Amino acid sequence: MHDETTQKQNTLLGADELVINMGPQHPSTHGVLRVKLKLDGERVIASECVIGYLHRGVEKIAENRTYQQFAPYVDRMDYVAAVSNGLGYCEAVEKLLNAEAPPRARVIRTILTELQRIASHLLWLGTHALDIGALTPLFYCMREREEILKIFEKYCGARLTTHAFRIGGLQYESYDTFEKDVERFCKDFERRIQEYVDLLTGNSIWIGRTRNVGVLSTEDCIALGASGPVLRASGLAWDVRKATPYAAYDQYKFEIPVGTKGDTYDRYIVRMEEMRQSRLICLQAIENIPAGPILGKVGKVLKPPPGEIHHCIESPKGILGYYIVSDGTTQPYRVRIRPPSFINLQAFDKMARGHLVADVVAIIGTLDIVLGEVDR
Amino acid sequence: MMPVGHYLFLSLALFIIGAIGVITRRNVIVILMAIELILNAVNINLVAFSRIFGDVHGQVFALFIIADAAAEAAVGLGIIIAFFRNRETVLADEMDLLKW
Amino acid sequence: MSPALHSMISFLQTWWVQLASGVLIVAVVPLIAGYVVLVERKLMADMQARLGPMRVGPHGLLQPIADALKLLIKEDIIPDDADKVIFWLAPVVSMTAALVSMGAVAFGPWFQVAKDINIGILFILGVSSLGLFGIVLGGWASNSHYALIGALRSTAQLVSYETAAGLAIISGLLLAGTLQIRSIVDAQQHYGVWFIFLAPVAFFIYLVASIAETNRAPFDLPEAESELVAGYMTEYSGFRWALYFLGEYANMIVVAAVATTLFLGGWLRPFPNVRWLNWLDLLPALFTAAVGVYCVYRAGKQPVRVQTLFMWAVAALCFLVALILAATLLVPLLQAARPGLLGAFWFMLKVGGYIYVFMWLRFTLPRYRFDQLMHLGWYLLIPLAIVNVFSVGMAMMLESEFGWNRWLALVVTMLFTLLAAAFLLHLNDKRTAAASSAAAETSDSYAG
Amino acid sequence: MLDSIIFYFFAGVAILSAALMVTRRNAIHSAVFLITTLLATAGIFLQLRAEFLFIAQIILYVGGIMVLFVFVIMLVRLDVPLNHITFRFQKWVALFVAMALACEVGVMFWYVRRLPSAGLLTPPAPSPDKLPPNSEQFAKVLFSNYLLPFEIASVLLLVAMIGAVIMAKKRT
Repeated sequence: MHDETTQKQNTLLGADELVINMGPQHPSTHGVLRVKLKLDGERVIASECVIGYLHRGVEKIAENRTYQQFAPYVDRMDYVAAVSNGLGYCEAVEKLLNAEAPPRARVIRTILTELQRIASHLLWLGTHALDIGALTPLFYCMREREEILKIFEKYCGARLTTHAFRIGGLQYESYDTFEKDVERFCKDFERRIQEYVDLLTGNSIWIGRTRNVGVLSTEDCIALGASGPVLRASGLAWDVRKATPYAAYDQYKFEIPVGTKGDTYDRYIVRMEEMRQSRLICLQAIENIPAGPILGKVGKVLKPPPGEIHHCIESPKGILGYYIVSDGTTQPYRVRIRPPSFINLQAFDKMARGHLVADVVAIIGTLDIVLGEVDR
Repeated sequence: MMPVGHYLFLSLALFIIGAIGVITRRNVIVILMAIELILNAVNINLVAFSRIFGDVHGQVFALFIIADAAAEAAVGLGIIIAFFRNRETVLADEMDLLKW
Repeated sequence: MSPALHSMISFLQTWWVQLASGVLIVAVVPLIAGYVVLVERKLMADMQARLGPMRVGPHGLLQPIADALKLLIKEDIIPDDADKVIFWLAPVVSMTAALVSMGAVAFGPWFQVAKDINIGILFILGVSSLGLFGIVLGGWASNSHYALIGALRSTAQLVSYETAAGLAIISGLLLAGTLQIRSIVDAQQHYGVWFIFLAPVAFFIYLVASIAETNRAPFDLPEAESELVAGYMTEYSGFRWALYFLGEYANMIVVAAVATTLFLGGWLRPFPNVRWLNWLDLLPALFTAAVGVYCVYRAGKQPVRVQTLFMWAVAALCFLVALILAATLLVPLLQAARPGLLGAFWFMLKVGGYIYVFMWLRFTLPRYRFDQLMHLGWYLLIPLAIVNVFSVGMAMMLESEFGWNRWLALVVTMLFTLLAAAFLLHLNDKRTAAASSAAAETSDSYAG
Repeated sequence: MLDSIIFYFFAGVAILSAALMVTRRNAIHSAVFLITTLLATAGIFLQLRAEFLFIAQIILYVGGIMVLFVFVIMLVRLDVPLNHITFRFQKWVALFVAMALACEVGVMFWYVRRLPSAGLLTPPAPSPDKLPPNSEQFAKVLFSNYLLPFEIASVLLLVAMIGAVIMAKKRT
């Protein structure tokens, strides 16, 4: 990631550059990311992300599992947004089978996925704020995330790695007070989100720490393949939910928040606004959940016709793509996953150069990476 | 109260130790520190005599010496930093050029 | 009797109170620091919608003792290439400096170890600044990059903010006209008003600078957990680490005590000279009694019998203290004890309030970045402090030489200070804007 | 009695740590021992009833100058040059200088003892209960008799500060 010319740069007092290994055991690298930083004083002159500490070979495992058996594995990639991962996989296999989930299943999927987006963003907000030194937002965020996880628990019994969806629709019918719970959460959440805004948005220290830090222009984002809030914060209104709608997103009205500068503050604003939009989507969806079956006709043994398929969704972190090759057997021939965190992490070096060590922490936070997904 | 000779002797001892440091050490930073020690030794004399004469003039002088030591430390360390940046050394015998 | 023994005895006869108080400080401050930590954790939990420590003792009241025990029996690790002697020395320096400087602090009109030192406030300032060496040497001796960077950061930070704090203190000292702690409080009694009202800008500067000096958020860069793991303390564990921690909290008490003495009227009650407010003297007794009543109320709600008993014990203690405080007011024989006890109460209350502000800020604000911190210190606080010293001096001159009304002089000069502050802020904004555009350019230059 | 105990304690600490300061190889160790010497000297000042100078020594010398030294030592990482040894002949020069100075002062002591007014050299006993308000006397003298030197000293400090900044600045 770094080139040799940087080593010739002037350093503090002409002494050797300081090389710091941030991670893999470090409080703010969000797991087992290891960043090699070459420092001039406290200024980063080059950086290198060393990944793979959490590699489990998820894609290889897929080749030895049936389509249904593999579904729980994708939950373990981005474990803070397991529902979104599952949605992407299920829809990809459905596409491969030429099947479709019934309307009721699609709406419930949308609601759960949007709740998961809020939960993921809340976790991001809390840890990001903690990295920058604000202790309190983390606990507020956890409080709200807990509400969402309770809804998941009531729905399917699991809180984190939910495996909420099945290929062809849903396994579980929504529970009795599902709509009420979601509605109550959404009603409360408006007020709760204001608390974070009060704590952070106008805070001059927060602005000072995030403005002009880790700037990524639209061109850079496209060149590096960055997606999701990182891309939108640079000013491009690209969202898979609008571009190629999946699940039930074509039925609902929502806006794509965009930033202007593409710095850390813009990404913060964009994610905050996304949480509000997700809330609106949830409110619209529970208004009218169509009746009907929840599981389409896909059969017990899945044998997709030979061929290949690519399907992507807008996960909380960005574009989550599944490329599946079928050879007509019950097991996929090859599964390739495009994890948004992995691709977004590429931008790290570009964002970090010339900044201080403290900014590195802010930049890791703002990329919103989950190492389970980066390493797979 | 101690006779003043004791203070003079203490001051002398510190002065000599400082002088030895200045002469024998190669590290310029330590040489600077030894100079600080010498200045400090002088201060003891000033304060001791100020006590004998019962006024504070000697102490005022000592304060001036402290101010001078601060100025000296600032400039000296500035020079050392500039030198270290150019030559990557702080050894006195490697400072053999007047101009760099 | 030999002369040596004789002089020893006479020495002890003269100084036994001081020696005993010194021992008391060394014995009690760690305990107080432990409970300050508990209070901090409880407050933090309260502000963060959770409960905090609840397991050890009722409402976690014995948690500090459990923590101390745990730290005592923890394995003591010294890194391989560390400079062992300095590694050992550094935390000791840090804590000693804090404890020694506490010796000059007057907790109420009675309790002060080093009574009557003429340079009281300078002594506190100077000795507590020695704690810096503990941090620097510890960071250096650990032989770790994180610790070294933490140490370098803290050196720069503490030196910068000590300047600002010193200048702010000078503003207060100008008003008091003395360095002696007792006389500073007497001066405030004489003026009839706390110095915070005469020099609010100085108090504000001191507040900010003292947070930075004690390495508390939002200025806790030397130990910024998310960046430098734990800064200079990264390699420390067990009891050495506890010593650092103790030093830090003792330091917090010291700066709070300085602020209280200099700006918040020391052990004077609010409005010390207003006669009809004399009923305020009853407040300490009422306050402790109220705490006792609350404990009685909570005692019934405790889940375990031991906890109920404990609450009753705490309540009894509170009532006892309240009784003593009330007795000094009512029983003529005990009235001699009144100023000491009431003074201590007010002093502790103010110190507690000051520390509460520290904690509150910590839970609320994000952390500054190092360059922002230095800019805040050098571009805003220090110039403002200099201007403020000038204007306070000006006000005193206007009053004494030109016969102005004191308040008029103070208000006029304070307007001058605020004008300077506005100008500095304006300059600062300009600088930030320029810096950010420069930053945008540099990041572009890396694009290729 | 107490006075002499205090004096001998601080003097011993000062001389011992000064000697260690000059002989330690590691610059940081030297700095630590210099700090100890300076603190011991501050103690001597206090024993001489110069309380303002005592605290000035701690705040300025220890809290200011020595922090600067430690900072610079840590900035220029010195591990490599420390292993070099000193020149041999310098030791003899140092010894010679030390002997010369010692002789000079020895002669002075010997000469002083022969003066009739030797009693001048014992300071007056301090007032037993309370220290005189040293800071006030100090300020009065400093700002009346020595006002001009005071101003010159402040200009000196300013010049030194500017000089240090310019010299330490990165040449770009």
